[in-house]
Amino acid sequence: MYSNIVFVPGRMLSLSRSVLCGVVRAPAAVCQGGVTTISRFNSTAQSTPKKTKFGPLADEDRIFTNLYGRHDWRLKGALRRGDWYKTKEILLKGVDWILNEIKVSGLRGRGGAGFPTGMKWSFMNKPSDGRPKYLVVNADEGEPGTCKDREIMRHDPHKLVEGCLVAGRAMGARAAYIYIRGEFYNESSNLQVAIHEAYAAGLIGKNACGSGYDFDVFVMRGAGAYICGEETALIESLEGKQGKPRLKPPFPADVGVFGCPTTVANVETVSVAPTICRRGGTWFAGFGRERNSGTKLFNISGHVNTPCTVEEEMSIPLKELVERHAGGVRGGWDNLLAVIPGGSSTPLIPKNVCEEVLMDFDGLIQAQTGLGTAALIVMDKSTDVIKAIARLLEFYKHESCGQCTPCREGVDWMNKMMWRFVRGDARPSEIDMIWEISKQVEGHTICALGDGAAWPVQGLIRHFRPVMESRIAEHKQKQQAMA
Amino acid sequence: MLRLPSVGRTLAGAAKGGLAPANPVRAPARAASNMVEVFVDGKPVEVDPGTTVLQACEKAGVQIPRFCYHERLSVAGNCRMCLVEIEKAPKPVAACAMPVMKGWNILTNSEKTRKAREGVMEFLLANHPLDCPICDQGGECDLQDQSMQFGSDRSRFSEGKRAVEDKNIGPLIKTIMTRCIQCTRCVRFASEIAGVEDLGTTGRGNDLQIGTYVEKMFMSELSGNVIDVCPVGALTSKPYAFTARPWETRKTESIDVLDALGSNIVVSTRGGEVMRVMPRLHEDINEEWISDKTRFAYDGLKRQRLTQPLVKDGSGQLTPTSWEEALTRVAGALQSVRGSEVAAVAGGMADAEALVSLKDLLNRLDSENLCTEEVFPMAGAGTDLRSNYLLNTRIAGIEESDLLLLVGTNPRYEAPLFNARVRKSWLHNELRVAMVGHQVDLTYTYDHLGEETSVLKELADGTHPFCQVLAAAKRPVVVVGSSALQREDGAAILSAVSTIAQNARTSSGVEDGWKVLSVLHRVASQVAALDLGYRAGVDAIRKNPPKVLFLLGADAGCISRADLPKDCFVIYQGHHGDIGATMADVVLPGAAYTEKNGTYVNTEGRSQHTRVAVTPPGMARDDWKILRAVSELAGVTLPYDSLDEVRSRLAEVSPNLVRYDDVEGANYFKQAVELATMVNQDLIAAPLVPPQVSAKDFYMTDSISRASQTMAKDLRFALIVGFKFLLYVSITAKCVCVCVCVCVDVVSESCQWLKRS
Amino acid sequence: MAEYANLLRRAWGQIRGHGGVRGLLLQFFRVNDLKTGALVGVDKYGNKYYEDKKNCFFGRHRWVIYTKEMNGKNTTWEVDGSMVPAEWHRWLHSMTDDPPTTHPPEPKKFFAEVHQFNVSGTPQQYVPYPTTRKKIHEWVPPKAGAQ
Amino acid sequence: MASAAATRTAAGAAKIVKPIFSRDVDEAKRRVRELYRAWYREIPNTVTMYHLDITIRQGRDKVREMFDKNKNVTDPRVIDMLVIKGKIDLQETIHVWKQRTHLMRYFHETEEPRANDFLSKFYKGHDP
Repeated sequence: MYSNIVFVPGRMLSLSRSVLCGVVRAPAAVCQGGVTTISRFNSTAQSTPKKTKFGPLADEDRIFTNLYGRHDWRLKGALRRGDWYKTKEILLKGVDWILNEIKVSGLRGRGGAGFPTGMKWSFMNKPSDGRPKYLVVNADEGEPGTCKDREIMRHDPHKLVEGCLVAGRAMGARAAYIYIRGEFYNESSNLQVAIHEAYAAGLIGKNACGSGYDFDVFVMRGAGAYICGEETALIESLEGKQGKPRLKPPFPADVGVFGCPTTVANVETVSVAPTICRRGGTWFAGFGRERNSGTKLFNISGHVNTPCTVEEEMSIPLKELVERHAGGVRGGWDNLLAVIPGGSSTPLIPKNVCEEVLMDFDGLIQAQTGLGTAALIVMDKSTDVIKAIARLLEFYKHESCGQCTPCREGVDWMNKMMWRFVRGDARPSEIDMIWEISKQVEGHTICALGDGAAWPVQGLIRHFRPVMESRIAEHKQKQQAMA
Repeated sequence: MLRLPSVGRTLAGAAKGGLAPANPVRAPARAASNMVEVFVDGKPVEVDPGTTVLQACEKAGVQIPRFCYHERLSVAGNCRMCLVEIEKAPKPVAACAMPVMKGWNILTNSEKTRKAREGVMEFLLANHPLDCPICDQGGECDLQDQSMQFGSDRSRFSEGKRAVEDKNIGPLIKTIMTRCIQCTRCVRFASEIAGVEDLGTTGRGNDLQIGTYVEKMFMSELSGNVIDVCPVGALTSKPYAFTARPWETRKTESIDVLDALGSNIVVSTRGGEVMRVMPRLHEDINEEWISDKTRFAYDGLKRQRLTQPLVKDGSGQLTPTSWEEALTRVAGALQSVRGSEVAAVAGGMADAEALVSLKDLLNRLDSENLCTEEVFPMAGAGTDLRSNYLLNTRIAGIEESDLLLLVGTNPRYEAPLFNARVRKSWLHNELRVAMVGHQVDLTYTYDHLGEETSVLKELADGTHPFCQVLAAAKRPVVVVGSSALQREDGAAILSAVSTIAQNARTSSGVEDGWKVLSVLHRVASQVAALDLGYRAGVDAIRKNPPKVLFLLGADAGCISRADLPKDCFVIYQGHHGDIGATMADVVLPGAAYTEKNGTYVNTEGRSQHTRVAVTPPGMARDDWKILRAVSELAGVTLPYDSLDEVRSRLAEVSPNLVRYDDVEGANYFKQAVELATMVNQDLIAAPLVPPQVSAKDFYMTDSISRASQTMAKDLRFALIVGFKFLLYVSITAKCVCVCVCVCVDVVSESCQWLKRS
Repeated sequence: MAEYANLLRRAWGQIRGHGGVRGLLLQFFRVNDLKTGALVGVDKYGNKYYEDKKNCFFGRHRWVIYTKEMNGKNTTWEVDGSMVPAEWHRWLHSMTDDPPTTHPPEPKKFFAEVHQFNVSGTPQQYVPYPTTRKKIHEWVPPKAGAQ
Repeated sequence: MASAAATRTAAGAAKIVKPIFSRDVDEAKRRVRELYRAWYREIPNTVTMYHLDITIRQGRDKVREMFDKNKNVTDPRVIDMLVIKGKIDLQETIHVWKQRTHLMRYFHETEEPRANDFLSKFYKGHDP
């Protein structure tokens, strides 16, 4: 998922959001900072008693019960697992009730930016001006290291379809478009089958679930561009244009797909909504730390003994997560070098930080990284960490859309420099220079891809500067010996 | 900047309000005007809601650097040069796209803003070649200027630079794509203003390129404007390449005469030579665009010129001679004739000064045989009522209308900027366009009502289904092309069209000031000639052949030697050796539009004047001066010696001619319609086909563009590329077919494989 | 008295040297000068070259009496310095003391076969012309018969 | 002359002007004659000094012509002024501060007069 790159939720996005809500609601609220706005919305979750121990998640609290595909993914199996159970009642309880449950649950967007979902959905509840509203589900999961949405769509597609209905009801959407990554062939096929089943069973379509509400779900396959995971680029791509991010404002909530109000939401966010509604927002809020509540799918890949995707409670310590579910780091915990905690676009953290850090939005921000999509990439001491980051930059260079200057030119420049750092063919002062360049890219671009490309470099320099310097010194010696 | 906006506001209020409590006084005023107050570097500025940061700064007098932003194009926001810091915002915002919010303090010169600009500048320059010394944009390059002002003083980019293959998009525009900074102004211009989706971006990331997808010509009659729009030297003028630098040229503000719109231009000259022609801003005519003919036909001013008087010798050969001899010959010929024995024909590029001198000269010889080459029906009100032959709605008026009916015209090639205006209105104001006449490719969709004249009749009778639409329109406009009126049944067509217009007018109930009927002319001199009392069309001369014929730049070939008696003495006065000069007995070299102070009246009746950019070549002289000299030798001296005196004579004949840049409206529509009903002429069944149907008809229409090699090249290219493009398409189609076949095979294979597994 | 005798002697010498009074007057009106000296040589056009080292100072000790007809042009009265061919020019201008009669010049291919006059001031003269392209190309009227 | 002087004194009752050298016309005339003589004597010298291709007679005629040009001047102040200018000119000529062309310019006007009527301006050029 692309939009996970936007990882400083309280600052970057919420500025514009607060501006937006200022327009919508009272102009007086404009001056409030983004952080204040968020705490205001999450204050409902404060009543829960303070927890100190997080995880492991009990089996009965799991939302995605067919994550590993051991059961039937079709409608029959889904019904057996409790999907589509009393969906009609949920729908009939009305928009406000659903929104309130979501707000109470403290669910934050699972795509990476971590924007409070209840608030985002409530933006859509403006009086209609005649245009239909749309829900767009971002299933263009392209972030390296991330493989959570595909598990949902492959093994539990009905969760997503039902989620679309509930979320669509909450925002009064006419239809949902699921933009699925082109490479996900089986996933889109399963999803399409599930949608057909749901239509056939009368769960969606005209008079969905007998609630008197019309709702359609469409699947649209992308053509394989990472940038199409950015919400506005996704909308452009959905409209059949080149997948290049739009300028914001206007935000999709005003002018989105086909010029209509649109909300773009991640697959996981949408999929958990029905369960939250069924089991109650307070149940969901009972997991994890305050303001980081809920359960989350974690992907653990890299140098671990058993790489896996697992649903866990938020705020579980990183070490416990790796040890318990991934069978520990290859060669033991002491062999750990660094972890990229939230998909490729978050800065890496070295071992000493990994010891303590909690896997949630705020904990990782404190560690100068981000939760992102919660896709851990574990690297042991055999890794050439500079080369790893250089490879990531190669990826970003390849995937940059080329629309705006800092990303188009800056990422290419950083990539060229990084490969020189891999060889050590550089001057030590160039480490400061690439840091500066990454700062020139960060925050100056239309979308967040520039930020996502800048952060891994910054993380590398922050934690592994001595490695880079010694590589340069080595190379210099070698050159001198040759000469 | 420690002063907070709120403090600033109270301070400002206190300063303004004096003793009275400041806020209560000011608040209602602001609420009433519905303005938003923002601060630019602490300075308060009131702007309309929805104004962008950049516009607000401009209002406060602060210029924000920009590359991709252009006032007349949509906002792209991709160059990021206009990033500014907003106080208390975490990230700098793109000023061109961000609407202001109340109370924002925009910091245009803060540390953060400057850092952001410098960073973007460094990135732009990283892959920009260092060929400013050989770049044609040098000296007028936005990148050059802004890097001097906002960039760093040194480079730290030590990697290899990107290079991009140049594209061949025709003989007018030279592309050096390595210099491109991907601002997409040209792409937006092509798709929004020019209305051709030829340009676009391919590739992504650092390999993003601007191009035409497949190699083809950028086929637009406004294509030259991308040269002005391009902020760097990626798109430059091919004919102008490597000829001059902007700082060594002298710029003269002038008027274009190659079509009837009178686009405002700047003529760049160096050493008595026109180096290039560029547009000049005029909101009511050409905005800031000009057509390709205006821009590139200037090389026609340097070829085929008449530089010395020519006189036919005993063998019938035109030989160079002195002014004295030539003028004596002409004067002798004029002295021997009286009344209808002498006639004159004025061409399409004659200025009003020459026209009035010629008329005065012939009037003194008791002759009223003065004609223009362009035909206009004289039956009915004819040219007696000015409203009959003007584009009464005006060019800018199209933006206010909601329905446009085109009759027998192809505005795309007859008046490209009028067409651009129609497209603008069609795009933004939901103008509906309908057309009677040959179906041509315009840059917007229109309802084609048919090309038969019977459609006009039905429309006038109210029996055509489109009449309901016409009746429902609030501000209808009917534009008839001057070429439609040149037919033999021109009067009938004009009568039908004015009836349609009058009906539409009454049904719409629009206010009195709104003009419905409009005529779109094709040549620059026509309106001035008709204002001065010239007769439209040369029929009178054909019927009553004169002994002496004076051609004032008449090159359209309306009259030929075959129409005249053998001993007819033909005098040609003009600037190009073309059709007129070849049939003349005496050729008097005149000045072209860049070489004289001439008054021209455009199709909407707006009088404008050209200025001298270069002196006439060789022995050529101002046209009115030649006529004045002839008159003296012929013994009927005209009473003016200087330009001012000629212009005061112009004012005597028709005062609107010297009220420059002012449109003298005409308003006798009702009377015109009444007179038109008396026309008893029948419509001919032949379809209405404008003479310029496709692009190949656009480039060579008058003596200047016929002499231009650039225009000839363009024409040839248009024909060749059309063919090449077809070839291309067929090859591509073949490739696609093959690919599809292969893919289908692969897919079916894999499906079978899947089934088996 | 001796002075007058000397004068007379010189006068007689001049008259004799120029072939009588008529020749003397002709010489005087043609070249405004009267000098007698040793005839060094005659070139193929008939120009006669004289030398007098005894009575004339250096610089005026060599002179030419031009021929009366050269290259088809009557040069009786219209004489010109450029009538002297190259080989005699050297001797006449004291670049060398060896006249071409005793030391004929080595044949060079760039020597003109027939010596040409200076054409300055005549229609054949060299006129510098610009090599830049013309700014204005004038119209050339079509030939009368072509139509 | 006397009557002219008288009218001038009558008119000059209100306005008395300071003379340059001469108090009346006769005195001025005397100065003119002196100057003319000086020029007359100088001409042969001038012709030789400057190798002028004119005869002495022609030179003297020119001097006379130049003097005659101003013969209708009656104001002694103006006459004095012209005499001063003539003296300056003479001195420049005597000391060979001039060159041949400066003297020969008296005999031939090098600039053609500017055209005045429309037709000759027209023949002349573009912007008369």
